[in-house]
Amino acid sequence: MKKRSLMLLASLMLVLSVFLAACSGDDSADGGKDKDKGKDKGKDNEKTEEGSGDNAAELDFPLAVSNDAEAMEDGEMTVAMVAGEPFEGTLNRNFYSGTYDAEILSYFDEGLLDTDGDYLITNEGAATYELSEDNKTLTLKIKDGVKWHDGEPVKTSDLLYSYQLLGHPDYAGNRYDFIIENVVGMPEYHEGKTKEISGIEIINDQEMKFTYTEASPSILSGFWSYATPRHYVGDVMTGETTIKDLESSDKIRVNPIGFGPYKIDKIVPGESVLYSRNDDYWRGKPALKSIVQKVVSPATIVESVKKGDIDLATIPADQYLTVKDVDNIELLAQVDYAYTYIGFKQGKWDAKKKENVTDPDAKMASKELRQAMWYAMDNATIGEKLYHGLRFPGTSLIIPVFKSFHDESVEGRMFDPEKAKQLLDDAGFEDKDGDGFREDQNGEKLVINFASMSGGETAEPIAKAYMQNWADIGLKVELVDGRLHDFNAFYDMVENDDPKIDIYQGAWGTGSDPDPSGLYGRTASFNYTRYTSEKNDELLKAGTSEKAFDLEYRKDIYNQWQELMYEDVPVAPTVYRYALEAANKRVVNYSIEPGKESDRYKWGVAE
Amino acid sequence: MVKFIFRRLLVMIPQLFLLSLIIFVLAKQMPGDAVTGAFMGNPNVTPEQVEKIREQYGLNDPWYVQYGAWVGKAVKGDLGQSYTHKQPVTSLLAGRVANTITLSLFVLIVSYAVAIPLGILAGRWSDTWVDKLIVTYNYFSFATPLFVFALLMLFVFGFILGWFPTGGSVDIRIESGTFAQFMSKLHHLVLPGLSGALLATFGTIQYLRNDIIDTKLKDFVKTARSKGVPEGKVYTRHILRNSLLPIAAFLGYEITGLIGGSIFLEVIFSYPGLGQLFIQSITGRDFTVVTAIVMISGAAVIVGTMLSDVILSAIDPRIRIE
Amino acid sequence: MVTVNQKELIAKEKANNPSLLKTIWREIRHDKLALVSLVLLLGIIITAYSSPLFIDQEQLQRVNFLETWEKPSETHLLGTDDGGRDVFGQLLLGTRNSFTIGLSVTLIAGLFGLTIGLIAGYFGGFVDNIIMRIIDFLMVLPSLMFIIVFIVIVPDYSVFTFVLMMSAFAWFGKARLIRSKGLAERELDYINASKTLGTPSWKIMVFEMFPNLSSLVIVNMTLTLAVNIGLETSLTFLGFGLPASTPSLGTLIAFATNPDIVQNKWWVWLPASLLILVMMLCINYIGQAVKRASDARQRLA
Amino acid sequence: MSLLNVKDLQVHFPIRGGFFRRVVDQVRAVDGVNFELEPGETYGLVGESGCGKTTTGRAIIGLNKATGGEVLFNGENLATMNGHDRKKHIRDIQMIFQDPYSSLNGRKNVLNIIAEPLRNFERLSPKEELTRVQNMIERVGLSPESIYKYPHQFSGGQRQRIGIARALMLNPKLIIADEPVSALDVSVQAQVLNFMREIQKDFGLTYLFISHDLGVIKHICDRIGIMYKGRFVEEGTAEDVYTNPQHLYTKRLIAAIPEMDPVKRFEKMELREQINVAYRTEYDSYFDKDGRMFDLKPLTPTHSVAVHQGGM
Repeated sequence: MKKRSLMLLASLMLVLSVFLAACSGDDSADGGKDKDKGKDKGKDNEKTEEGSGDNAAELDFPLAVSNDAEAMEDGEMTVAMVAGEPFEGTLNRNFYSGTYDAEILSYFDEGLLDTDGDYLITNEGAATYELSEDNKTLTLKIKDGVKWHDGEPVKTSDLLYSYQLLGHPDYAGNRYDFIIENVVGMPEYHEGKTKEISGIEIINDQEMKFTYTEASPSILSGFWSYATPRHYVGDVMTGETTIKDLESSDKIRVNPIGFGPYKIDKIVPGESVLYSRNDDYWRGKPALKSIVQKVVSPATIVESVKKGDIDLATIPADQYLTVKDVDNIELLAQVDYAYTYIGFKQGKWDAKKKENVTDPDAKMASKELRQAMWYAMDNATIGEKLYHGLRFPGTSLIIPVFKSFHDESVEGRMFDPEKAKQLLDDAGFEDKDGDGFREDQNGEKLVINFASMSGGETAEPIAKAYMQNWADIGLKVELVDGRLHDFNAFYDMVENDDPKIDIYQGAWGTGSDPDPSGLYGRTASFNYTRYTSEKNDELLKAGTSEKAFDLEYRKDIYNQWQELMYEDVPVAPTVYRYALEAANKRVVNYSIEPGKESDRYKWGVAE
Repeated sequence: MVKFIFRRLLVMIPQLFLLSLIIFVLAKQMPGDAVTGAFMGNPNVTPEQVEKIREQYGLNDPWYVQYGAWVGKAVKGDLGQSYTHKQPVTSLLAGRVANTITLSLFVLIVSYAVAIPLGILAGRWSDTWVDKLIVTYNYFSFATPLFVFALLMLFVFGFILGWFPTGGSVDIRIESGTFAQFMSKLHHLVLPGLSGALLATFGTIQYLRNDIIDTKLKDFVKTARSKGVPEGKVYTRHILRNSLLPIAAFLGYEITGLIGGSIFLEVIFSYPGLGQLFIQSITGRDFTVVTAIVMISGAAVIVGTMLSDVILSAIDPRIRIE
Repeated sequence: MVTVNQKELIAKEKANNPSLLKTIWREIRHDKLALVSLVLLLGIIITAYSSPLFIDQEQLQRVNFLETWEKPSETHLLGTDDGGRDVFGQLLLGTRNSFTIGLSVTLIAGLFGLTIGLIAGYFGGFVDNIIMRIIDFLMVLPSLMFIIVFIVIVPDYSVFTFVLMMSAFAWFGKARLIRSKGLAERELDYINASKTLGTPSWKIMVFEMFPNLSSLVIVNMTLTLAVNIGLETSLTFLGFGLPASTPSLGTLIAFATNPDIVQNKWWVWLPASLLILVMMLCINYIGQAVKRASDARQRLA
Repeated sequence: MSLLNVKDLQVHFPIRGGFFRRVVDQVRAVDGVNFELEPGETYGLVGESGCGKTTTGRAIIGLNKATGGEVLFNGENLATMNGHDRKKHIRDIQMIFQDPYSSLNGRKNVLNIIAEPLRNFERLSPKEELTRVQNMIERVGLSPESIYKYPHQFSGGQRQRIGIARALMLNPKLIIADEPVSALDVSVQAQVLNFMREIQKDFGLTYLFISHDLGVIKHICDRIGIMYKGRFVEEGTAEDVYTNPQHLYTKRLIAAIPEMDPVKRFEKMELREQINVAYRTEYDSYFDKDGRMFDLKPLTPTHSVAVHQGGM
């Protein structure tokens, strides 16, 4: 299964989006955030927003199913998790790591705060929130009648419990991040110095207060609002159980509970999950009587969908042509929260100083060289021919999904080999020895080592195509070790700044927070290219400053940042992608539009 | 006999020990670890947190320290913690082992059920069209890569004809513990099982056919015939008794093949078992799980070969086990 | 002294008792199936190995997204793959690579297994005991799993390393087989005779024992040749195949991972599958003839 | 000086058992055997199967390792020599094997079989080699074209001649003939035996002739040693042993020779009866309390017998 690694990556990105999607946020309180959205959320037949105008492919997918029949009383639905491997089954928001676990979680568990189309927290969920004047205190109130599947009411102490778990010294998951750390008293608690988190105050069973060290707009997109049923899973704080026992306990793996629209009836480990309706769901009675969610191999998904075995499924992009003409389904798609890019290694991670150090003498240090390489890549052809338009050339590092922040004036560097050659000529990269390849500015032979990940049938031809593109402008690019590397081997080399690598092809899931400092900041270990600049530091800092609660200000900062990235090219975005989903025509009320998560309970099937 | 089994089990200990050492060291040599990439999902995680987790799982220790810790626990029956699955390896495997064993047994039984009659037919009527047909089938089964055959079976019987489910091990809607559930499991088993079994017949058919052809020419068979024993009886009483015997001896080594085959079957038919888990753990660098699965497979082979020897000695008086 | 008449007799005897190679050839000639197989196999191999003469590898490997998934036509005899590359050319190169791999593994593992097996079988006793303990242990290793782990570890993954890895797990089965037959041979007096004649051990192993095991070895080698070609293909399917710069039959067959390609893009995977099938059948039919040649009772010729 | 002097030769095989397969006991296949061979004589080693006579022969030539004792060949101890030194002497001792079928490698033609010892010890051109082989093959009575034939194309007697030819190629001094005719038809046996006698003269050979068949031994041997359970029970000239057997076991052995003369047949039956009675009554004089034989004690200069110290 060559696909595995790509799927893994895709999964990670999905995890990210789901996970951040779930992190609720505000908007109404702060006001105006949502106003520039030029679309009417009410309609079912919305069209996908077309990224950056002319660059986006000429595809037109709906975001919601068109069947507007009444949902059948007591319908049953089968949903696919498209995977070549079993799901892991760590069914708790604090601990899970796989995408498929996230998919399962979304059926039976939800965040206390709902999110809107920009993944910012709203007051539409099971709880409401209010932000103080100085943006440093968040007060959260749980609505009446929100009950766990076992009938117990959801209490503020359950949300506190999640924070106690995430910050616990024994916690080994990936959700202890700077947004959690931003809560006052959290670092002390995390180091085991205190037993209390001083920044979280429980007022009563339904009301609590969070105090933050720094005001940051990230709170609105990164607020953790998933409660953990303390009474059910056992309390780590009283010593009733330990983190390790909790992670592997049956309360999480066999019969977990939440307060979502569906209850878990049964799990066949790694294979399928059976849900039944949660009649006490706080929003109302869910439409379906039961749901089966099962793992279906990507090799057979299209056939299964065609046969009608599966009502909902994500479709791998390389099978788009096959699924396009299947007549019992409808295809939905939206631009994914991800982009693929070519990274240019320019330095090293300094583990002592915990920051990126750019090396001005690095092989890829020349800005012109990087720009030229971007110009040389024919991404439009790849998108059209290989993905039939499901991918299209990327332009900037803030993806078009972030309508408010994506800068449409940055047009990226479209395929233009002549311009690339010109740039190289001007910068002094010339073929002096006549072997058909350019030497560097000092006349030394220039061989650029390119690392790329295996995975998916398309990984190999794409890598090959880029190398051809670069050879066409006279750059000798060779594959590291002469082969593609699997996910772990690849990131092991990239993370540790393996000197074998000069450039690499990676992909980022951007999540729902537009703030790019986690990926491009001076102190970000994920800034794999090790690109730094003072201007960059400045802009990134400004983007999350208290001032940035002002949307226009933040927008301006991010536009400047995108210009900077366009100019400096630490990475060259290659393609944006559509996430494709197939829904059987009998499915009603189904939408993949961001912010429509709350409608899950309405999903149903018609006769 | 008891002594023999006991001794073999005793020999198993150093073998497993060595096996664990080798696979442990090798697994550690794989580039990256379980934490690599696991944090990519959240760019807001601090590098300190990542390091802390490596530390917590002991991933920064030299391999011998890690191995020492692992062995210390393993002798107590604790095979460590799976990073990816966030649970003890033993409980993780418990669920999968049953599936793999079921699948392997099914493959084994069906392959014998197919191979033995065909082998006998081909041997008895060697060089007739029956024989030629069987031999050709046999070479086809030998030459066809398992995954191609499994995929074709899946498409034909799963999708085009729709006779069998196309993935998974059981229909979740059916109540646990009922007869219907058992039938559902069996139904799910048919496609992967048949795909595996029909390609696993090569050795047995080939062996039986050759051996019967050889035995036919032997003196004791000629004697039996000249005494006027009817042809049918010559086969059942004289030839088969000798020829079927060594098949039991191959059993142990069949297991190695079954384990390899199960990887393909489980991946193609989304049948959650050890093979599928192995591939998942390799890509996820879940070292503890990789080690445990290899150990289990090794142990299965050891027990299988021992079983062969026991069966062999039980039915063949010439082979005595002290 | 030798008379003229006797000389003729001698010459006649010489002709009547050909070497094993000649016996095999004679046997193959008498078995139409084997003969056809041999001709076919030779044809395939010669075509595949001479393909670099008329195929430009650089050109063949060039990705062209304007020509992806083209149906067989005059320009592309077997159509193109997902990168717009000519399948026919890849089939030829792939056959060459796959066959080279299969053959190398068979030879390396065969030679190594044979040597170890002969040593254990010939000396018996203590030496045999040590070797067998080691082999017993190696037999326990789930080889497919180990090969996968090795593939992940090895940084420089090429035909060469691949062959080494596969060989590393293929030899001990053979060694075991040779050894058990060798132990039986060892008891026979011709071995004792050689010992008393002062023949060195290695010579006894190579020139006395080995020829008596050769038919077994040849039959076993033909089978493993077929198995090894298949294994390479299977690993590619699991995603652990050779780098794409080395086309193999496996990389072509492994395209068949979803129904669309299986049904609608058959030209990519089917020819390679058929070719493997044909090659394996050929190898096996030839192997059958060889086996008969080595057993006088079954000879057709 | 005698050509071969075997002193207290012992060959033991370990028996393994128990949980850890340790050596728990020994099979004493040859347990203290002494005899001497003078150049040019034929010495017969007789006994029932399993008595250790073949093992004795194999230990002398080095196919079995001697556990103890000495094998002096021309005064040098072969038993303790390493393989390298032994090789210098090995060409002087050759062996003829019992089974003419398994002792010839079926994959080699006669030329290669017979030339094998030559190739080990002498560097000859192919032509010289061919001449030597052809001469030898004619000497043993086979036609010259036979050299390109394979063993399976010959009869048992012919094969044994090939075996003999092979043994003779290096002009050895001592030939150990291990039941050389027992696998052959009776009609062929005599032929081969006569042939062996013939070449003994021509090549000046000394034979150690191992057989279970007293008739054959009597026919060919000058002196005879009788073995039982790994030890000698009696040793003497053929005359001594046949006409004046002393040991109970020897008597039984001789009594078992089939009698052709119908008149004597009845006598023989009576003799057997007597011996059987003697076996029950006189057991203690021949075997010690462990059932082991006593050491040989000379009766006459040529005749020794294994009896209790006190005599008969």
